[in-house]
Amino acid sequence: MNTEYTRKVVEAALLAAGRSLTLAELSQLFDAVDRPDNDQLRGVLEELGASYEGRGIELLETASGFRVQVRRDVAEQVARLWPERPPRYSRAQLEVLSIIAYRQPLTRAEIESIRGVAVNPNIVKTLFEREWIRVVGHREVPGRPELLGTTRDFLDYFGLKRLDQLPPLADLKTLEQLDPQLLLPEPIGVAVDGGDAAAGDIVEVAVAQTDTAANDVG
Amino acid sequence: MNTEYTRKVVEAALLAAGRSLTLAELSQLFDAVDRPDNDQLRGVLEELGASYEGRGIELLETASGFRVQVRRDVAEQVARLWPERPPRYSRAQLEVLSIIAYRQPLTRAEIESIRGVAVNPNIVKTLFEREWIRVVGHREVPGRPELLGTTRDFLDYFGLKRLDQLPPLADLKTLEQLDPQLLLPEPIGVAVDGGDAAAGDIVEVAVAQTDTAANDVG
Amino acid sequence: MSMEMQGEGAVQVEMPFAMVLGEPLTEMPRDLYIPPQAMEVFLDAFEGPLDLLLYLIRRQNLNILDIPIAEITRQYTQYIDVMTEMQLDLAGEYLVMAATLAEIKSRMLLPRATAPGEGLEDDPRAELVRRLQEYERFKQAAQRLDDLPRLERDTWVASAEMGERRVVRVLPDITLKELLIAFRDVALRAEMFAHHHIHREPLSVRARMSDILSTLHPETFTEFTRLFLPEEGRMGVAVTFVAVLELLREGLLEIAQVEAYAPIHVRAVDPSRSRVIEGSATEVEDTDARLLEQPALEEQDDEEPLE
Repeated sequence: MNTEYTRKVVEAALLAAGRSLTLAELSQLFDAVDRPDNDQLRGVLEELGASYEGRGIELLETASGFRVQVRRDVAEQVARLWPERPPRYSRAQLEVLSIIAYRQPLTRAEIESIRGVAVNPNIVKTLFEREWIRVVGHREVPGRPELLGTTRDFLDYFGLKRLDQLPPLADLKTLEQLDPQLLLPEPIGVAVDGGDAAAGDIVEVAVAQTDTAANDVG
Repeated sequence: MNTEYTRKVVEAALLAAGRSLTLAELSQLFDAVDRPDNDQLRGVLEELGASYEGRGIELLETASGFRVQVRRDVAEQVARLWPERPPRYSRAQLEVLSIIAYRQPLTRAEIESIRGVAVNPNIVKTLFEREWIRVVGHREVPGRPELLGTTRDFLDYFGLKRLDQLPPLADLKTLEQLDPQLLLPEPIGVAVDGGDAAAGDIVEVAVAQTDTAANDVG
Repeated sequence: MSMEMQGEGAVQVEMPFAMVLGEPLTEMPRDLYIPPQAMEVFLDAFEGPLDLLLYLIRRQNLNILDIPIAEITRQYTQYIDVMTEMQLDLAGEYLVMAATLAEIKSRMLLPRATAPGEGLEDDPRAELVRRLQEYERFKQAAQRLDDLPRLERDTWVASAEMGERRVVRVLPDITLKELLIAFRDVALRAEMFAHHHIHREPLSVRARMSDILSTLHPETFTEFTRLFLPEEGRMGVAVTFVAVLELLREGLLEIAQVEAYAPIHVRAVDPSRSRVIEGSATEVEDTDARLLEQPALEEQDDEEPLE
């Protein structure tokens, strides 16, 4: 048996297989004439493992044989090869979360009454898992439903110090006027201080502008 | 940048991925603060490749990046890991593939004109299925026949980085070029326009030949 | 054409063409007689008329540029005749080539202008020679391509296992704006459809209600005054007081005072007074126990804005 050659074959086989190989499988790779016995194979594997000292990989013996695997101390960095696409929360999730934020403490039934539809248990579960909401008590009615409230993590996530930094509901009504993508044509600068009347004005302005543009063309 | 750490991560990533990784992909694994630039990465890869000297594996740059692969001199033995034999390609398949590789983009009819025989549709189909060739456009003649070209997978499969790494095509000789030689008493082996004997000289010629091939297409 | 090819003589490729009657057919027959069983295999071995012609030329160590067209045509047509006699399914291209060869042969017989420096262009063989050479280049290229080390046969991409891959779960991102828009929409809908109106309560009271509730335990009373943090100032105290009143109104809190001027105590409404399924009761206690750890954090939280 040529040790160096055996080591080359063993290393190549382990890495080509990308899985654990048993001593028997490794030994099958060799012709009878230069087939290493198990002790020799173990010796070669030991040398191979030692040669991985200080590298990104290591040799490991598991129940199903020997395998080469990525070292733990770089595994996390290597895991970035498989970035997961960040999922998105559904409309319903956002609504439930916002209701809890604004109307806490309240029960699921109360959320349902505000939204007018049943709340999917998974939605609440997700928010719990995210540690954005918590059970702050129980309402003393039959069934003792949980009262839900937001957490400090919730505030931290949105960069809020206190809950009352959220704008009051009255200001929310004009939110769409503050979001250029939602409604406004271009002039974000049009000072709108809220109210549906103002919104009506803007639509007219927009129409007028379009007319002007049309006239220019003609 | 800590070179040793970078090398560990790069090695681990290449082996964890089990495919070619580009410099960009490798660089993404690092936080901005200790992200190596491309020169540094290349340096690290070179070191890594050198460290595989005398081992069962080697580092290769192909069309889609860097990969670690089994060395050819142990391939025969490693192949015994898999009971099934590697796919073989017929002469016709290899001929069609070569013509597409060297003469792309070209139509089926042009392949047929070079080979002097109709192309079996199964041959082209197999090449498509392997994702070695693709439709790169259409020739603007009646019927708008498809123009075929090779893919990156093709280069990867044959361990090539770029098309011009394909072995050079032999020279074409015209009757005029060769005629004077014909007048001489014919010493066997003088009229050589390729072949292994001249292999050392071929490299320079190759560029010119590739140019010729390109001109032929146009 | 190449020395290598010439040296090999008639051998087309190194591997056996096929097995004929159990015998590997590694060489082309040297004469025109081909065992009938081998004829089909023989035909299959050629990639068309150009390939067959090349074979005939190579077999005689002829230079491709100086084909004795009469002789080659004779041999070629003999093969074609044999194939036709055997009623093998002969590709039409073979017959076209036979015609081409015949045409070249007849043109060769015609007298040609042989002025020095020209005339070679007019050689009737020129086009055939060009095609033969062109085909031969690719025949050679195919062989070289086949010789390149390739995946699945000569090499495999090395891979190592990741061990237990830590799942890095990416959580969805929300902007505050998205959240606000969601609530705005709900609120608008609720105003339109719901029977009750959404009160404009200061959020600080709502938040304080949650906080107070989570500090209280149904089994133990908490001293009323401990709900207040003097460092919050008058506004903080007022918010807490309104929150306590609101909790009281909603029946979430009970207040007890043993006698006049004695300390006031509050606690969450006692669950034992409600009919509760046992299983869920333990669950509730666990939750409450966990929640008891929260107030400290929340108090710190409240301090921050005052700094």
